[in-house]
Amino acid sequence: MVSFTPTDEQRMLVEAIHRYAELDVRPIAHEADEAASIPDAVIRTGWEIGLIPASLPEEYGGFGQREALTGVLAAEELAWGDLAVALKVMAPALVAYPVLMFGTEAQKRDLLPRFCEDYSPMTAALTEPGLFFDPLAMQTTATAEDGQFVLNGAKANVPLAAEAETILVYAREAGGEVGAYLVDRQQAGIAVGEREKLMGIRGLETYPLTLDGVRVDQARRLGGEAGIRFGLIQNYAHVALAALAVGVARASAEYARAYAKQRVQFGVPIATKQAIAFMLAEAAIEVDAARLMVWEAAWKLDQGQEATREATLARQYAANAALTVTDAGVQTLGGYGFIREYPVERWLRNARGFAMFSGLAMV
Amino acid sequence: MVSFTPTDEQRMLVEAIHRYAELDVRPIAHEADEAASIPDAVIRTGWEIGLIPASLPEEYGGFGQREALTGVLAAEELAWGDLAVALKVMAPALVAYPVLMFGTEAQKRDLLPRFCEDYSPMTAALTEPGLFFDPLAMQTTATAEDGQFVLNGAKANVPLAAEAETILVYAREAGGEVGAYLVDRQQAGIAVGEREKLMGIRGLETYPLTLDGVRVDQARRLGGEAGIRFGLIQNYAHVALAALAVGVARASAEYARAYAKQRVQFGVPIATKQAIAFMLAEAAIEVDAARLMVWEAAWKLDQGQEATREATLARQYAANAALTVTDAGVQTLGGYGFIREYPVERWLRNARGFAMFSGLAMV
Amino acid sequence: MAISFEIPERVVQEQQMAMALAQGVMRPQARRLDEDEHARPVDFIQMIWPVLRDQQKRQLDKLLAPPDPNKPKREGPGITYLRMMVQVEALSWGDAGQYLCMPSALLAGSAIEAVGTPEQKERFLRRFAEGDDPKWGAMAMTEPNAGSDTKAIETTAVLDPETREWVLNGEKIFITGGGLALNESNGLVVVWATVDKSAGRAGMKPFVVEARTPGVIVTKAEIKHGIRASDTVAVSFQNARIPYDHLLGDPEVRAIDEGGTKGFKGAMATFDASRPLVAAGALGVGRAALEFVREKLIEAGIDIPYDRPYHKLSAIQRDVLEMEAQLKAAYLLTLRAISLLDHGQRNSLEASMAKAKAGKAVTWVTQKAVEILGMMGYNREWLAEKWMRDARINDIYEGTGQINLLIVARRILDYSSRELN
Amino acid sequence: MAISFEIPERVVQEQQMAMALAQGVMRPQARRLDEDEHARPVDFIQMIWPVLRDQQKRQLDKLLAPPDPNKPKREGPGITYLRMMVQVEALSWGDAGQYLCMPSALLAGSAIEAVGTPEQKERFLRRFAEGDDPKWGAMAMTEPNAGSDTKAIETTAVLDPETREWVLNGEKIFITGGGLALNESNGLVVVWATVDKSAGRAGMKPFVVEARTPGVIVTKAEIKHGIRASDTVAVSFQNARIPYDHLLGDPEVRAIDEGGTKGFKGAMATFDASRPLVAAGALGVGRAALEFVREKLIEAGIDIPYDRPYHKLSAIQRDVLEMEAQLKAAYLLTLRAISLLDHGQRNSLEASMAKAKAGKAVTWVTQKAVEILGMMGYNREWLAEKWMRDARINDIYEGTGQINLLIVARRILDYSSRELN
Repeated sequence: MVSFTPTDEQRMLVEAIHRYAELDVRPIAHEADEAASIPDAVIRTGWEIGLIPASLPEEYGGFGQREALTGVLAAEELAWGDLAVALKVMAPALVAYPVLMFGTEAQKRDLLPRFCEDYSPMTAALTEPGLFFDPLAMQTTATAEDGQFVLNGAKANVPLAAEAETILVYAREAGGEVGAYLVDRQQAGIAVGEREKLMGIRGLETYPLTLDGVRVDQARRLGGEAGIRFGLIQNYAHVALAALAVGVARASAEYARAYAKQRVQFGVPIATKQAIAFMLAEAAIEVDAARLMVWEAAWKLDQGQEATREATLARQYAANAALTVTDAGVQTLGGYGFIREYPVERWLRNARGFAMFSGLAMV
Repeated sequence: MVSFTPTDEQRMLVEAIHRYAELDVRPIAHEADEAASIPDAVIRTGWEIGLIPASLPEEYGGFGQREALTGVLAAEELAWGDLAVALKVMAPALVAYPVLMFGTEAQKRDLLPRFCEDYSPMTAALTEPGLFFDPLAMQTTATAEDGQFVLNGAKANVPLAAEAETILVYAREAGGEVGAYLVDRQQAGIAVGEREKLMGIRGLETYPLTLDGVRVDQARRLGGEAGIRFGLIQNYAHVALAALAVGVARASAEYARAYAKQRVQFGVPIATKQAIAFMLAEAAIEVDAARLMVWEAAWKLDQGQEATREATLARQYAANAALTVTDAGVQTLGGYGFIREYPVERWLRNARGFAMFSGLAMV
Repeated sequence: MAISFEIPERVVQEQQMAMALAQGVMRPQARRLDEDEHARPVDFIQMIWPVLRDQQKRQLDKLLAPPDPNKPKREGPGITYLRMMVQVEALSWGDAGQYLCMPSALLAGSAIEAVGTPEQKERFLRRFAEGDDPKWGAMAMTEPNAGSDTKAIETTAVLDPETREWVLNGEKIFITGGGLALNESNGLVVVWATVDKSAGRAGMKPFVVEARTPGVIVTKAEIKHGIRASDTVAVSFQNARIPYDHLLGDPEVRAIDEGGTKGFKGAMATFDASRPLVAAGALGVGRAALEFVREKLIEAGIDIPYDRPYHKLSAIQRDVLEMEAQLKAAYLLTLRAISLLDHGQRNSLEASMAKAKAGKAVTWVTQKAVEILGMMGYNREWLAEKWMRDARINDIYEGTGQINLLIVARRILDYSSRELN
Repeated sequence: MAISFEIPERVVQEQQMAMALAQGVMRPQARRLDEDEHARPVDFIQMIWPVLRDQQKRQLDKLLAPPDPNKPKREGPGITYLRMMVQVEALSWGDAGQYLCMPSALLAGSAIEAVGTPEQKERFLRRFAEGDDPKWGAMAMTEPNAGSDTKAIETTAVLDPETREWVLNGEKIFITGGGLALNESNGLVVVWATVDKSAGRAGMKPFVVEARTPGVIVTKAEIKHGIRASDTVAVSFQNARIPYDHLLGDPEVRAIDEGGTKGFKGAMATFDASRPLVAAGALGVGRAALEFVREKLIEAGIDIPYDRPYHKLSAIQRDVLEMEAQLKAAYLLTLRAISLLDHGQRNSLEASMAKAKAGKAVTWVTQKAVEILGMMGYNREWLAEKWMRDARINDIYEGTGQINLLIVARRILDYSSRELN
């Protein structure tokens, strides 16, 4: 039966995240962007909501079950607070969820309980440097050698690479398939480069990474012999990014709406002018449309159905919607939209990334 | 020195065409579209303005000189009246101007004087049937054989093919270049198919055509040994279509503007509502922008400068503008926009063709 | 409750049946009925009348049945509107013009159901639930000077105290199915007229005008850009007399603060159902165009991949992906508006969102389809150009895109129509 | 006259010189000045000051020279604005933020030229035409409660009859170059203040406030989305006293029908020149982004063909062609608005068209450039992301896109600002 009502549990979770986003995240978001650093306390508070433990089964120390739908509801709300904070709080999921999905029993037992403790940065390395990136034509390789795998290549845009203990490295294998390898950051052959400077998500530390003959035991190949279904991981990643894009767009749409109602020019609130009112109406429609596409894709994933089409289209649509809506937010604020003390310009900078981001999030 | 003022001669010509478009063309445009037939008298009156003779040198019976700028001014004004009429009145140019540009002296002396007499339908066959058409990968071939050329292939969207005496057929030659051949419609091997039924330009007769071993004397290859510069012909054709697109767009923009000023809803003219007013303002901007692109490309052609970039961009921009502006015209008229007695829906149908039309016009 | 996109099996089956009809009966006639503008889709009407009649009989009987206190009230949401959405979408996929000739009470039915007395419902709606001959209902609201501005209507209804008849005078235009309802069947039209011009909206009342009423003249069958198989007429009322009890709802003109616009508001509330259904019709046309484009591209060896990045897509591939995304967005907004109806919840905001989005998306998608198919898209040999023309009405009727955006804006900004206009 | 797009050789040469400066002096500092927000573009200022100073000297001397009846009035159009357009475009190509730090009278100069007496012109403008130290002029119009609605300004100027000084009080924001004009050079700011609030626009007057005037306090240097090298400040006037003859134009408050808004209209007329020049600046940023994208694509083996049909283009190729078309459209609209100025013709409609189009086109083009370049477009290593941020102001300042569309609409519809607002 068709329904658009979240469960009570989901609603409570969203409310909890909303409180966090409003009370803890929004107040520091501007400063975190300027200083390119998010206060540890804010990340810890976000972590304590327990999103990841609530998604892991009890046998691995968690207290629930992972659902993409719950994940996207959470992601939207986090990103409504701030995208950089959302990506950092959720970064451990980049390892936790692929392990949960495809890990061998040993890998699960080894790793999953760690996600039920204090926040500790974890990350995955997917994107590669250069103009164009196509995950299906990855340049980083994993070669079997003496009963081990040897990783070679360069990665970019790896969040938290300088502090994460474990990095999940995606690499192309002999057969052309993509495999994932649990790598220790301290291992020989891994070099973390200088922190990247991006237009948006400035609070999040991302780094380039080189892998020069990094040797990995067979036991550290995610999924062991069976490996992973990279396409499915990509679908979850697309949906996650799409949900975050909805959160950013919604933040801007709401802010612009409130601003337009109180900003008086020519004797009336600017929201009473059709040019502004229609821009706000279209923003509202785009946010809702993008969210529904995210929900549908997540629902299909939860049903175990093939969802590549839905995940890709949701990702594409939400990325566009985020750009359009945040751009309209800046326009609504006029001169103030251009000033960094107002959040809309930050949301525009963040939103422009969604068409390019890869492997930065997971639900 | 930069200037946007036509010469006095050009202004007089445009005024003459405007009178024709307003008094002769507009009144019959709806009926011609419904009946799929333009009254001969209207074509004759248009012909008598003398556009083509005025573009041909005296030695060939004309009384002037061809200029692309004059051509685009004329084309816009004709299309403002009606696109199908404009294409039909101007169809002889499809033969006249390529002959003027590249014809051998004999070809010019043979053909050009005919364009200074009464209107007689002439045409060119460029487009080919099927989903996609790329003039640079033409399927119709011209093969040298026994001192003649043999043409084989199929063409589509050939205006006036059933009545034109002479058809200028474009075909790929042995070296891969495109050549043009002056073919007699009555010749063996030429079959004109059933008249095409299109969404727009319904007043204009267009036909498919097959060429099955059509033999052409060497003297009928346009330009003789030297041949033609197909790219340059294409540039003139692009600019012509772009100018016609501007005419259609302008017709719609003006009509919608006048309608919106007199249509009262909620006690005020709908033009006083920002949603409508902004649509009209954007239409005005797009029409002007497209026209300026057409003018620039035409000016470059007249200067003898390389203008492929300008001609292509003008064509692309004007085609988009025509669609956007005519679609906005329909929207402005609301329910009336959907009724065929109002011209805006016809302009929308005509406008949608510009992205696809090939070889239908020449300045 | 939980978020779900699961279409019940029963609805899926009905969808398949509607698609079979669309494919087998409507599509073969689509081109002919477009070219031969005022011909009727006889095959479609004959095929669907018995189905609709029996459906309508069940609905009407249920509507009129006395409440049974022993029967437990059904729990949870219904699927009435979902079934309609799916049907409208499928039939519009077949042919939007033919679909609009569906023999049923249509919008007139909604109005009668919304504000008629039980006795009126029986008297006016029974015809749509019985007999061998199809019947049509229609709604006459728009006038030459009252388009989006419905409160500007000038058609008058004056009570003749002697005969206790209403005397109608005026002009109505853009009546979908008006010819079928008034001239070609024993149908009826719900006509909005004012009983008191000075009272504004409170004076506007709906009247049922039956077929063959003297003084009711179909003056014109419109020739249209698209949906040419659909019957769109103008009707002139020249001292047309109708019985007193053909007025639906309260005959008194009450001040607005006494709920005087209730009847009018009831009519407006039918937009909450009709707008998502118009959106559903738009979606059907959009899907037809998209599927056709995909099919032709595949024949030409061009696939539409979902896992390829921007820099590895062709211009056409990227456009087709965007077409699909736009349609999906419009579909989901429509599904939400429909689902709210089935859950018995208010949906005016969501209905206008769906309508605005679908109207715009489908206009763009079908225009793009014509472009992708090149001159074959522009040729009347294929249906692509027809879909472009058929689609265009969706951003116009049942409230233009502008009107629907205005409604969305008012709701999200919490503005009255006086504050934002 | 005949239609012509020929840029005179002299202007082409100046363009090349400006491009050399843009490339050699501005570009190398562009990233640093973006990151180190409130640093000044010292290299650029030092390099361009002597050039501008000498230009300004020639202009000022000509402006103030007594008319020579024997000298024949120059025939035909000038090229003053075309030269400015070309220069602004090229310098903005170099760095839009640095360009805005150009040491000259800027908008203050336009106002003084438009309504100042010859004596005022000499007194206030001479500084921009002499000396080793660069000077800046600025315009202070916008206030926290008066953005697009310029007539809502609240800053007051009260005449102290004893000292015959104007006493200014109020807050001005978004003053481009205000810090450079007031604190870092012997510059000046033209401040709009009202001498009579009840008189509306007729009460609004421009006052020249010189650097280091007591009571004039730069309260804030804004931190911005883009054009970070540009100096944008807020200024507070706290009983700032300025001499009586620092008021430009007529000190009397005249009713509107006596031409009382002439001063204000004079200021508005400067928009006719400033809007196309802002558009020119936008075009420079857009061209920078487009050229960079092309360069990177060519390095990656991707060409941008002009003779290939839709179905043979990649998504990126089609996007780049559209970027180029949009920029060209904006360029030509701007060129037209500029050319009208040089021909001494009214251009308010064309100026607003150019501004609206350029602001929107360049916003889109630069956002697209970032997308095409992928994560490298998003990275601060290259300038693409900076151009996206720099471009964004162009649809906001000198009238937002909405304000300019409104002006276009009024003019094409022949509506007053009361009829269409």
